[in-house]
Amino acid sequence: MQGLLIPGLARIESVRDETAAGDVKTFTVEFLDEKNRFRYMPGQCAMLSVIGMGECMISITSSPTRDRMQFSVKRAGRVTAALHQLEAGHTVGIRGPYGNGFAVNEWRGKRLLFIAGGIGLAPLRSAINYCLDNRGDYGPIQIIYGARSPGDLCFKDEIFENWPGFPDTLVQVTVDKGDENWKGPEGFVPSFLRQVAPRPDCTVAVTCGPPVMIKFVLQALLELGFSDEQVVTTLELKMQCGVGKCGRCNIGDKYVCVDGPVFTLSQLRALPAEY
Amino acid sequence: MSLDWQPKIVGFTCNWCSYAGADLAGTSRMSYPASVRIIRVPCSGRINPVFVIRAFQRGADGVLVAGCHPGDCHYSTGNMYARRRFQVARRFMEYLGMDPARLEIHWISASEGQKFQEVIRNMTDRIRAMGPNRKMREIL
Amino acid sequence: MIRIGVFVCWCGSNIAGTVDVGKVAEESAKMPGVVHVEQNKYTCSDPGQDSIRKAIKEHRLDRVVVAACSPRMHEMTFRKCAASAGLNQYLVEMANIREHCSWVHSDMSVATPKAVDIVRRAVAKVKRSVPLFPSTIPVEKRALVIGGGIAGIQAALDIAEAGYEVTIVEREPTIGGRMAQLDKTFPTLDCSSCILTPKMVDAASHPGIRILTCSEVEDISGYVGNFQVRLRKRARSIDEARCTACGICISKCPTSRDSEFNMGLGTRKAIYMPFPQAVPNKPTIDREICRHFTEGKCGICQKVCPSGAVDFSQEDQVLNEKFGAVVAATGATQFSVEAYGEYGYGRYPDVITGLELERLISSTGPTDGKIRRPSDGRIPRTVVFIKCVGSRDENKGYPYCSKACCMYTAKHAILLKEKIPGASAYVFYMDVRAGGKDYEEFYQRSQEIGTRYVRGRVSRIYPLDGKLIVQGEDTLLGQRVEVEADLVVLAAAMVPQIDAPEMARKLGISYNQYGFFSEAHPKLRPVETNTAGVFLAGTCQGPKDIPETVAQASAAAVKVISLFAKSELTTNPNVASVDESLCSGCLWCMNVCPYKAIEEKIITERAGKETVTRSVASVNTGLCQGCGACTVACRDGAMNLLGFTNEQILAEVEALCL
Amino acid sequence: MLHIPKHKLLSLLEHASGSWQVFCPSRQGPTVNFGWFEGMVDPDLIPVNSCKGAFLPQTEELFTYRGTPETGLSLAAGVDEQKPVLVFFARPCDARAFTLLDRVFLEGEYADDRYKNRRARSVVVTVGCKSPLDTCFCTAFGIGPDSKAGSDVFVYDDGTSLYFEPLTEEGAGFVSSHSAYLTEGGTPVSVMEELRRAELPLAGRISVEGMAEALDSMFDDPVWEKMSARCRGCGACTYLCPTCHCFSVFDAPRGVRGKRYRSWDSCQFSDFMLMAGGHNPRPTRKERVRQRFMHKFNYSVKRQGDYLCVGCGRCIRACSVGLHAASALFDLKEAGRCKGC
Amino acid sequence: MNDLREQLREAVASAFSQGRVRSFVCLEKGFYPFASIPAILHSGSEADRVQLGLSDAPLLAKYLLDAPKPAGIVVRQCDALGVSRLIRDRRVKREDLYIVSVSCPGVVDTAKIPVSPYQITALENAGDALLVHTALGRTELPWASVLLDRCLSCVSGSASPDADVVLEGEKEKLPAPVDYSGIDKVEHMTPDERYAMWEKEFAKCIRCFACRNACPACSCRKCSLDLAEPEWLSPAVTLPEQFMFHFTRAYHVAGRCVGCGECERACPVGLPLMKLNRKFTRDIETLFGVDDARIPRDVEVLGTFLPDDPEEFC
Repeated sequence: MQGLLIPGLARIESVRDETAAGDVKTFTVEFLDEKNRFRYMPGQCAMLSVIGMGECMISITSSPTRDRMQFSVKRAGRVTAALHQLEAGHTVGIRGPYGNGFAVNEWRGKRLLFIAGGIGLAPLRSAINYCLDNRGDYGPIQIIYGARSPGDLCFKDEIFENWPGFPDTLVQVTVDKGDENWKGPEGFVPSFLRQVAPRPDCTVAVTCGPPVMIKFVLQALLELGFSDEQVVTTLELKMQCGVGKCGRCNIGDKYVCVDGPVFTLSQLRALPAEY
Repeated sequence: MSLDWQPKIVGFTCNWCSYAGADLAGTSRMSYPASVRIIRVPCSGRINPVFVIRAFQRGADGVLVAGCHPGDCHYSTGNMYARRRFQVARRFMEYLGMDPARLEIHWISASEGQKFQEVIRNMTDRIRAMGPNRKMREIL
Repeated sequence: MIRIGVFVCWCGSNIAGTVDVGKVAEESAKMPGVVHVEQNKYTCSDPGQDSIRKAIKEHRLDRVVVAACSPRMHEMTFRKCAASAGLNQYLVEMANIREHCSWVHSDMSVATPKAVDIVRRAVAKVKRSVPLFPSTIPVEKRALVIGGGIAGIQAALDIAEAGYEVTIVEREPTIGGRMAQLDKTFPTLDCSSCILTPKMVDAASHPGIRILTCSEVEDISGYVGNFQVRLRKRARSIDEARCTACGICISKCPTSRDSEFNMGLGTRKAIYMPFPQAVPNKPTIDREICRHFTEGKCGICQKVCPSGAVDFSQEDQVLNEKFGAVVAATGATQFSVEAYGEYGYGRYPDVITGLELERLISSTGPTDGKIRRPSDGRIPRTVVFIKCVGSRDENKGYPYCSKACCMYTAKHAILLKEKIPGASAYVFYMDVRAGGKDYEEFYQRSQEIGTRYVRGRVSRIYPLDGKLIVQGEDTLLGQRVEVEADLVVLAAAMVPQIDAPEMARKLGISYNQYGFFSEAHPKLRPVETNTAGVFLAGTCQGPKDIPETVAQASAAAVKVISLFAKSELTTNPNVASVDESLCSGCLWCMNVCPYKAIEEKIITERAGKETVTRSVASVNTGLCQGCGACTVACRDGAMNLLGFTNEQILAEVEALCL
Repeated sequence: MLHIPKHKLLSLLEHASGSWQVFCPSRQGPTVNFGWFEGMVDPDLIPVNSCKGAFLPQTEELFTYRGTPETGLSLAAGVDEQKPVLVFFARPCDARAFTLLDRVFLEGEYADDRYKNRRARSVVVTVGCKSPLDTCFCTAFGIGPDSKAGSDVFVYDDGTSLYFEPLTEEGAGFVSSHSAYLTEGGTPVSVMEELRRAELPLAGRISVEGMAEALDSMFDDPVWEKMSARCRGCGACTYLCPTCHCFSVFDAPRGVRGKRYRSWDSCQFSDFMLMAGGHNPRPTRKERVRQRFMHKFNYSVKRQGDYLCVGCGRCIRACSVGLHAASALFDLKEAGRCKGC
Repeated sequence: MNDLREQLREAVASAFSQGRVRSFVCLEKGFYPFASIPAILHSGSEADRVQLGLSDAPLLAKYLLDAPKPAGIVVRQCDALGVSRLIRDRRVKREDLYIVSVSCPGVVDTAKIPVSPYQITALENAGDALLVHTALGRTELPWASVLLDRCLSCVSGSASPDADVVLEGEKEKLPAPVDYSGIDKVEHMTPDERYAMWEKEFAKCIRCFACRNACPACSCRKCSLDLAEPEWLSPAVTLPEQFMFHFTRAYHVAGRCVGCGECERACPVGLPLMKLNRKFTRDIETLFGVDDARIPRDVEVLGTFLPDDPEEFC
């Protein structure tokens, strides 16, 4: 449908519970009307509507290289709670794509280091699958993923089965606190990162997760010798329009919705600390 | 105004007196116009005057607030507060231009099925005469 | 997701006769959140309820709307039904399409759309319902009876008879109260103490009853089933265990003062028993006048006491105890008749009150039962009785009727004639109120024996050589009357104890403009108060005579017993609840709460960088009865009523208007 | 130049309103406010509010819907009046403000269709500011009582007649289509002169010279604390501002149908930035006041190459505690200077 | 006048030096000479900023909410009522406050001065007259004609009773009863006329919440009108919602309004908000026998009742 702020209607194909707590669900959607479909790049977002309740900006968690569009949503506020109420066959509104997305083309030939915590893997997943689907274009891929507990890990099938199956791809998973059948490492992502100590040379480090984690991950990366330009992260702020008009999501003169959500650490340093 | 037009009256009634009074009207088969729709609350002291404005906003042609007779409140004093609140609130709605006849407050006991019937009949007649409420009303 | 099931009931033809049930079902299916709709001939029947249970399971229903009769009829039924299917019973909402629709309309074309609206309302509300869980509170099966008058004694005996512990708290040194001061009782003229003392003794000897005299309630907190009470037991200065009540101490005591029990007509010692049959039958030392305490001298009683029971070192005891229920039987007092200057009470010794006359008539009284004038001890020949002194008089007294005065004045007139043959009695009255079994006959009798009833008020009383000239008007004959009286008796009104309001505040109950405690409902809950677990007995609730008092006392006892019969109380979960994040802590809600159920609570929270403490309202779910008055007093919308939330009501309004 | 006696103006607008949606000032009790034409117009006083509402209404319907997410939905986009918008008696500052709003809503990757539709085919008729208020300081931003930027037609008011000077094709079109009401002849030379010479005392007190650059280093300056201490956190300044354009999007469900609206919002409101999780990047007035002025005098310069203020002075008149563009520019200048020493 | 300001300055300075306060809420010179503005001082060294505020002085009470405690405040009678309102609403504790009260001859409303306020170079209180100095010269205006409405019916010109420091200066010159003629006018209209009038007024309202934010009786941590759930008020600025907004606002301050008129002064589009508040105030006074409902009490008028309260229902 024409109209900058008017979503296209989409049908929920399936809903998958990611976490044991059921606070994260992945929605696979398909537009009812072909012409509302849009092309997007990893790291880009879209405005998801529960019509009658409202909109919220959600990063697209599927890779453009796969056919179905997916969103992984953590229950946080009114809209996401309402979204969690929906089931397969129900209708949502989607408009987008918004934001700059990851510079996956500039990454070509480089080693990639993805560091995610909890739901923070959602935006990275898009990039990861994109790079894996174009495996040849990229150097070694290392994925470090952590969550509070084994039950809080998202995309289990991919992190445990699918991704490790790809050539030259290393997936390392840690949890803050394990349970009886948890065999893997325990500990917070930043400290785990220090142990693993990936090499910085010609590497792009992409991180996303809860603010605290990011804070310390960035520290750790710098200690490991990464430069500000090599480190990429994504930001999240309250958004209403997604197109740089509603005047809400700015940090300094940058609007997260159009200039972000992906920023390099050096870009971030240039911005006032108001997020 | 066509005579078969049925005004929409939202009725807030306390559970112990007025709702029971309406029940009694029913069990005694006392017929009255199908204009009123009842919302049951524990006590007239629970009824927020803002609810009344919301009713008018959404399309009510009249609002009835009913509770136990002063002194007979199941919670001893709830209707006393209701009386004060609505005494000033009703005057204020009037002041804003709402026709006072569109908001009626009555004390209807559990034994006053007949009073309930009369209240609805009279209120409906009055509002019929006035026609649909346009004030404070939103257009969908 | 929200999965609402709607069950539309035909109620045979009761509903289906005037409402197109099929249409209602069809429309219901379109309502947001509704995933299942069915119709039943009789939803309340077993098959009907089964179908609900079945649907809840098959269609994973998490909300149920039953469109049938009044919730006052079957809400409980369907809640139980849903509960038995594992659904929280508070996720059931009824749409009253019978009493409020099919039974009051005849035209299907208007009844049907109305029914649809009513269902839409219920659906909109239930969609916003949340599971609620009644909490249960244990019941401390001990009763506290405040006041040891006939009301308190009766209540205590009845409760104790049912097998529950009772504590009577009496501030005087003995139980018995006003009734103990009376000589005879109307209309039977049997002697007051003859019927009272046995009860006093029963109470004292009952294993389930503990009597605390010289004791008062200092503070009450908590709620029904769980009252925390602080009691102060004033030092009696007597070791009750040792004392044999031989009375030597009393006879030897050098100090004395006017006797309260005899209404100041006689005297008593510093160590004393209010009256011979006092219970407990032990003396008390009045430290205000006892020389040992006032001057540090004396101590005779201690010396003469054969059992060494006198203990000057005794101290007040403070008892903190838990009770499950409280019966207030604090009684009433006598109107201070000084307000009527024209009657000269206080100035003329021979102007006395009814209660003083009781003492003069009583064989245990200061005159050993002989009626003598306080001034010179002469036997009065002419006695004038004036009724409604302080009652039915807005100007000098109270507007209410004191109720017992008419009858006790009639009694006095009769007793006067008995005791003093040939004496003449005049009664100035406004009306004679003799409602009550055998009362009218009793009043007639007082007339038959020659009592002269003069309808009218007395305007002036003045002494004239040894007599009291009583001037008044006979409004029936419309002429002035003047009586030369030897004695004038004022029928003083029954008024609340001066500290009644203070006691009411302790109990968290309300009282009327005069100070009498307010019952929860004047007709339907006459002995309950609006504080659960607190009941009323006797004249603290309003003027009463003895039969009424005793009856109410037993009624209060029954309420206590039925409360104790439960092992624990389940509280109604439809109570007020505070959203602390919204609450500004103005606590205006506290004011409007009839149950003192809202208290201040200090919370600590993170505000940006630092932690701050602030106060918010907090609801005691044991006390809250769920009226919701507080929710409207709350401007910031922090106070809500579970089961009738703002969200729900606003949604209902909208649903009805669409 | 074509002109019309002032008393005939109403009839011209009556006629115009046949084919235009007219947005013009009219007297509302004690004040003059911009609003949709309802048979009244007041060319003399500067309105309390700005005329941004002509293109960015305070509340507009984005779409209406029927159905529910569960049962299926259909959307119908809100439609605008077919008639083009005619803004009558905008002030030079207002007209200039439109050009700033255009950069936000029309330029860049995403054009706002609703704004665009209204703006397209619209005509802005601006009246020269003969008697600017003492709160006016547009000249500080290179605007003046006779500035033409953003206008399609410029009007000179010599007290008895209004002279129409078309500036654009659309403007010319509008004028010619109403030539019936206009008579040819004369140029209001004296008025033009008057406008050119008009003095704005306030503008003398404040200058925006180098303000943007200065602010680059003032994000953490204590001045924000001092300035914002008195802010009451209302939205008067932003809502009356001709350049403020923040909005929010929300739904109004009514049973199985409803609407999605967009409404003005204000960066001064405490929960403007409040996120679902409860985090608020601008928790206190300090951050919010800073955001407002940084946006106007720094961010926008970086983003759109211009200040987001036209010196109309509305915030000066609106604020009940004297916290406005003028005082801010003054305080910020001071603070900047103090930094130097 | 000026020596009163001097006393005030000293009072503020000593409050800090004696460690009685951590902050002080007062008035200071604003951008324009005629309009003093609120200031929150944090040290005695700032005491020189203190002004009395002869004209257009904003009410200060509400700044106590955020001022570091213990907080000092300079109050006139109107402000004293505001402070007392906040104390009754338990938004501030009396013990956290240090109240310096100044008696006040009334505050000049520059809107009532025939010359544009922005041209004023100085204002001078000359007994029964106000001297207005502008570049063009001097105008003399009768005192009564230039005061804020609230001053015309000041609760009492004398300083507030429970102040820590009382600075006696010039007293209110003409406390008169509240003028309800405006209310009468509206009441004499027909319902339709009234509705039309309010429709016109509310149409002007831009929902900026200046009225609410300026009001000492509107001190909720989070205003229910800002809530999304339940939605008492829709953010949509439509006429029905405007009625909802103004009804609720006025009803929430019914019986609590201190009559300061700050809402009206703060309203940028000039809505006659006191016409709403005063309606409640008068009804409450006449119906429930409250004398001067503007004075905050220990029990809210709508939070209590009398057994025989009047009713005009049926």
